[in-house]
Amino acid sequence: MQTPDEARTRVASFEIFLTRFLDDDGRPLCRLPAAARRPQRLLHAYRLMARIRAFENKAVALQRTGQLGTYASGLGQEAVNAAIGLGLARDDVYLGNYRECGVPLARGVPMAQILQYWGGDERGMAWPRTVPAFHDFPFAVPVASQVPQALGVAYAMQLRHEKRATLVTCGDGASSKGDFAEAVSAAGVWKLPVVFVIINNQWAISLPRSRQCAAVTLAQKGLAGGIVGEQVDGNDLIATCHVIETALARARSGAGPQLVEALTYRLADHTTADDARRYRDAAEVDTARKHDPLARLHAWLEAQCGFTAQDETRLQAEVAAEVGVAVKTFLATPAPPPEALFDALYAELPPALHAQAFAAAGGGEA
Amino acid sequence: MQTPDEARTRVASFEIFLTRFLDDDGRPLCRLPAAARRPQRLLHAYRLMARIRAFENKAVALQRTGQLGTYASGLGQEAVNAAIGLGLARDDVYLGNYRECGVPLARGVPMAQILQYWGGDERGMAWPRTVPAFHDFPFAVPVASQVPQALGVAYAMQLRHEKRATLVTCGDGASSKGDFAEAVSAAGVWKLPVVFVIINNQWAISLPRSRQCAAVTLAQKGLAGGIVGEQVDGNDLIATCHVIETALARARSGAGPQLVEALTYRLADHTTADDARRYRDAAEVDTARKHDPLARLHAWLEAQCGFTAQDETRLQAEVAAEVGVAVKTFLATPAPPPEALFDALYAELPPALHAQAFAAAGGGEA
Amino acid sequence: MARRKAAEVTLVEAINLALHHEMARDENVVVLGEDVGANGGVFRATVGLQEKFGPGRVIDTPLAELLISAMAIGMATQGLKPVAEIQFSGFMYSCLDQLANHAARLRHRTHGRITCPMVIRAPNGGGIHAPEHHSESVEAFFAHVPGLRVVVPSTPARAYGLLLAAIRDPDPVVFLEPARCYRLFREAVADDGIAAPLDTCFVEREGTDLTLISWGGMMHEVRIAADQLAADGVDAEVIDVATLKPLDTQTLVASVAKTGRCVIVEESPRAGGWASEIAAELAEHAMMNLFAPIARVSGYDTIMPLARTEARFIPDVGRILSAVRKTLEIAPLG
Amino acid sequence: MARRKAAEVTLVEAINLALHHEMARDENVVVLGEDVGANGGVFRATVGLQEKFGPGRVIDTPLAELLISAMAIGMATQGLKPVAEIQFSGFMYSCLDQLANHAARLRHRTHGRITCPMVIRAPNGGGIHAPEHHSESVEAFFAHVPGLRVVVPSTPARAYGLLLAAIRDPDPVVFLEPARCYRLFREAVADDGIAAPLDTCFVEREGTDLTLISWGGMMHEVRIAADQLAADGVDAEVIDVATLKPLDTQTLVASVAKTGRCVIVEESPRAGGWASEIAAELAEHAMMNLFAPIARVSGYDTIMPLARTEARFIPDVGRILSAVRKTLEIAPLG
Ligand SMILES: Cc1ncc(C[n+]2csc(CCOP(=O)(O)OP(=O)(O)O)c2C)c(N)n1
Ligand SMILES: Cc1ncc(C[n+]2csc(CCOP(=O)(O)OP(=O)(O)O)c2C)c(N)n1
Ligand SMILES: [Mg+2]
Ligand SMILES: [Mg+2]
Repeated sequence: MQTPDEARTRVASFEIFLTRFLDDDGRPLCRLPAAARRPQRLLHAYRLMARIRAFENKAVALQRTGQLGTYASGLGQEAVNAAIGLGLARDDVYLGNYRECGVPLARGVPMAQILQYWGGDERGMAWPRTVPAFHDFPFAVPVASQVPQALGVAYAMQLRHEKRATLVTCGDGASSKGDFAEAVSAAGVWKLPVVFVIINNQWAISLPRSRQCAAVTLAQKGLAGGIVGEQVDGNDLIATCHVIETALARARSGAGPQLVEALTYRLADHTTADDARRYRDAAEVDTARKHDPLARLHAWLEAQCGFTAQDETRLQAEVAAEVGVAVKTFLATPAPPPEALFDALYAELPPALHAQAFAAAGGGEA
Repeated sequence: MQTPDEARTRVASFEIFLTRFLDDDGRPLCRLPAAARRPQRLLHAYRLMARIRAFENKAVALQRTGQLGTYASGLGQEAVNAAIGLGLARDDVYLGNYRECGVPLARGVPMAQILQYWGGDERGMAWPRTVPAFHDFPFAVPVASQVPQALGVAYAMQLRHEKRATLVTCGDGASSKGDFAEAVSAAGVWKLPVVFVIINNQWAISLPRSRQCAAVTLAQKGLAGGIVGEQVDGNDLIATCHVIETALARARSGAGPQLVEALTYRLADHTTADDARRYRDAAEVDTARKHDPLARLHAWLEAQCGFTAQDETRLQAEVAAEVGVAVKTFLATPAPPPEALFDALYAELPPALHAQAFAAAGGGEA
Repeated sequence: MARRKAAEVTLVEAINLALHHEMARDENVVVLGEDVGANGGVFRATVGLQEKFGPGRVIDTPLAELLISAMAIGMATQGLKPVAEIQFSGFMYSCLDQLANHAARLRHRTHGRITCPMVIRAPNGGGIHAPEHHSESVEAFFAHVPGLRVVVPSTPARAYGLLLAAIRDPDPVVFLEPARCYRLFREAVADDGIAAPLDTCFVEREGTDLTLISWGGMMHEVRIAADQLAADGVDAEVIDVATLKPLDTQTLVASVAKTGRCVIVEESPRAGGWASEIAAELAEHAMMNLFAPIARVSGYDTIMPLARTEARFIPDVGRILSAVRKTLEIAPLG
Repeated sequence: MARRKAAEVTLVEAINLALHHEMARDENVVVLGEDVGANGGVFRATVGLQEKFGPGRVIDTPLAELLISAMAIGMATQGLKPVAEIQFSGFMYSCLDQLANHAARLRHRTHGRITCPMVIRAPNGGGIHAPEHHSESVEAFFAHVPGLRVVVPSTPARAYGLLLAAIRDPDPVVFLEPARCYRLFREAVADDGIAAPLDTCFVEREGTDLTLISWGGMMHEVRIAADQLAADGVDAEVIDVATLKPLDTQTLVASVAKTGRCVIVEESPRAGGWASEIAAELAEHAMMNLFAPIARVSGYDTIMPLARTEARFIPDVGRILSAVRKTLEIAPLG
């Protein structure tokens, strides 16, 4: 007869995969997918990443000179932000957090508005009807709270038999919140058209990934909800585009939800109010810089697409000009008037609030 | 060169096992662990299960005759409740929910007090200092809320280098709540001495397990936190004792947390206020009855330990007598006085509440 | 449905009627929550909906209240009109983060780009001998949140009309139903699809001697108290607040200005209950008309007790009458 | 530490001092929260603690506020004295379920068998130009929960003494620190381990003409207003409520009975704010002594705005003075 240990039956088994196409020097590790070999596309992606980086750097500079509020830079995460921005179709809906400014930038939101938001003016989230991001959610600040909201969006798409997808990002830290787990689990139940992307930048303020969660990968959090989870090198633009496009296509086709863990690194302090030297080694950051997503794609473009130093200079100049204009517009925007407090609070301001609104506008004590 | 799909690296793999020792007719499927072969132990366990079942049946009967409030019967779940009650050491701490009355019963709580609680009297949770359950938590009614609390208990044990364990149960439904996921994840980080037991009775009121979560097993929810997860046939007392004892021993020894999914079935309505015929097939319940945990252990005892029909009759009579005495005590207990509202609200009643307490006691409007 | 005119229904049947009506009228209305489908809701408020409108629009969710509220938000942003049910209001705390940090602010944060027309409903209050944690009164938590509406019906007809209004409202509404009144009495309710006005108190009974203010489950005791007072020759004005937030202070002030006395009755714990908000508004805007202190009759600042003692917690007619008597004594009726 | 006498410290330094003191004095005290360890807390309230007391007692938690509150509960039941930090009060809604359904009731539910001596602290309120959701005022949500204490210090010395008292208290305490005052001014605080009394208001300044009542961050503006009033010959009594729950109504009533006028100042949105509770208590117990309506100066019933407009939301000295003036006008000083 079997021993008790032998009598155990295996009832399930799982594997988690990591996708990576380019090595740190931008050399291919495998034959690239067809889409990834189109130079125009890659140049377009590179330009987007350059725009995001220029924006991130400028935002921090503005904060340092007292012209912007606290800012959470996405430095180092440009590839995954760009991949998401490029993967999303106009009709898809995106929900993300404070550090993912790159996505709305990719989705047409004027730079000046993003600055306006971080400058402390709500109108920075009143995005124009004409941009693809128009239906995207405003930045989520309460960590992970956006994740279960994505399910409602995806549910509406499914109910209406639309071929659209919802994509929601959150951080490695966010994946510890119950909000995240409730969403992943329910997405599996209804096979909703939603793609969860954990942007694992290895830190949640001062907590390193290793002390955030004992799981080998965060991708395996999908298993808790019975959905596919996989890792991608989030600093490898080509791989990330491939994985995210595939996941979005699956979702749109009705094949169900997916979880992608994009491995990247937060090169900046948590925010401009933070000093990461208190809790993380300079050496670690130096190492991480070697995996810079822009450098890697740049190397590929040079090697494979004839991208030259002049091309780079021109690109940088264009991007700097765009940022410059945005900063001017931002700085020229006057503060909202006091009565803005009551703007769009309800569809119609309830009579109960008229006196307060009058007082706030300077009309006398409420 | 490899294709993109071949270039994916496997970074993790997992297996989930199910332990089952007895078949539905109580015949061994493997050589049983030594501890499980001690007839005295098994008889003791069987008696405990019989006590629990008698209690469950009487509680429902009392409710049906207007002598008890709404009651959530654990009918069919006696084996896992008994296994937990038996596995816990006196110094361990248990947290569970409304349906797990079997555990406090096993841990010495007087039946009359459990009835008192369900009869609408808080004093039913003021367990005597002398019983092993003294440090156990009161029943949790907000589903899953007890699970993260267990981490604090386990953390205290770890901090003090005690060789104690915390065990917390919750339902299959409860495993969808964020509370559960936050706890499992954090337990892994600190390797806390905590055992999570999901009592998967296949239903959360009207929602079947299949629509609660798309994961093949609930045990795999442990993977999200990087902790061991396994299944056990929760109607197989011997297997469940083995798995739970092993997990508790691991926890006490400092080897870390574990998740156990005990497969069982809710034979009763959700509560006495529920009518399960609205949403589940009679045929399913009939099938489930064939896996009755008491019948199975009874068959084993007859075959292996010389347990006779007279033994059974005597046991049932003893148990009925115990329940009868408890019911009498319960019914004879007067309602709490009105001022009990203010009892033990704070360590000392703040002066701000004196007037209210006076009024409640009939001394005039607060 | 539309043919069924002015049937005598209970409050919970009126809720069900309104849900049926609105789901038939507007295909964007969806219902979600625990056990709302085949089981028809633990209080039977959603009975028959899934049969009629299918599991796509009447959605049994996994056991996760935060998720339910968050999903409703996501749905609402897409033009659906979700009506989420939380099984008991004591399990709504998990929704507060989503409601306060998101539902209540999406319109404002985006200057109207994204809106959140959702309803989240739950049975509220005690008196039904339910298990622990099933008898909480939570209205004040939600009514403190700017951007939300909080509505509490007290009769079948108002439940029907106010729920329709809540679903049609373009902003988020927390709709708390007095569980104790679910089957307490019947009332003729015409299934005519006519919404009741939000943001307004209902003066149920006019009177000149004092104003009795309440909402939800306590209205029942207040009405009995008013009848007894009438028998004693005291002419009480009775107001059902109905929409707690935003609060129709004007109607309340007008009444108190007329009567000069008021007693506010609520079930929830006293400190920070909504009666305090009403008292504060009256103390600011009607004080000069008051002959007597503003009295509140509330639950105590204790844990809502289990079944055997809950009647001691919930204000009864006796406590209301004794507060009224005290109020009348202080400055005798002119 | 014990040698450091009456140093001039900021409010956040006083918090840190109290934590150091109590962790040294009582080995059962543990600190947990996000970034409280090596990083010393995002406001530096826990700086130096992990170095001194080790990572076992100064615990960096994963990012999960519900967990933090629930863990504190579990720890407290085992005789530890957890002091949990929530990074900003706007992220405390996730804790409400655990606090209201468990922490606040464990003692009562078990008739004293299980107790919950924990503190949960968070920076509260605006005025620091923080990002969205980082400037909320949440005291009223917690103060409505029976079984909790809610304490809000307004000076370094009170922060030190009240935090010690909160940690030593055998019941759960929500401790909300006015972020705006963390570094606003310094005050001499002796690190003498002497706790300040809980459950009592502090009459900071005696006066006869009217009573100014406030707590936390707004005390700063209230003190300036009182100074300006004094310069104008108006003698205001100033009360720092400090413990909002349970509320020391007696001290407030006594003051208002003396002055006959009062203005209550708070930062949180007006409807359902704690100023309403205080106004209600005064309207019930001090009305016959009042010469003028009870005035509240509060934040508006709007979403707490972003940095560029937040100063419009938070009551300023001007708004306080104009409410005072109105109060004084109605019935001129005797
Ligand atoms: C619910 C909640 N808790 C705490 C915070 C404060 N906070 C802001 S960002 C952050 C860390 C987030 O880490 P992660 O999810 O990894 O995202 P990252 O910042 O690295 O992009 C914390 C704790 C918050 N915004 N929301
Ligand atoms: C947070 C919360 N939500 C809802 C309820 C109402 N409710 C009580 S039991 C239950 C189902 C629980 O299912 P499961 O976790 O599988 O445990 P079981 O009842 O099957 O033992 C629900 C929804 C509750 N008590 N708590
Ligand atoms: Mg991170
Ligand atoms: Mg179950």
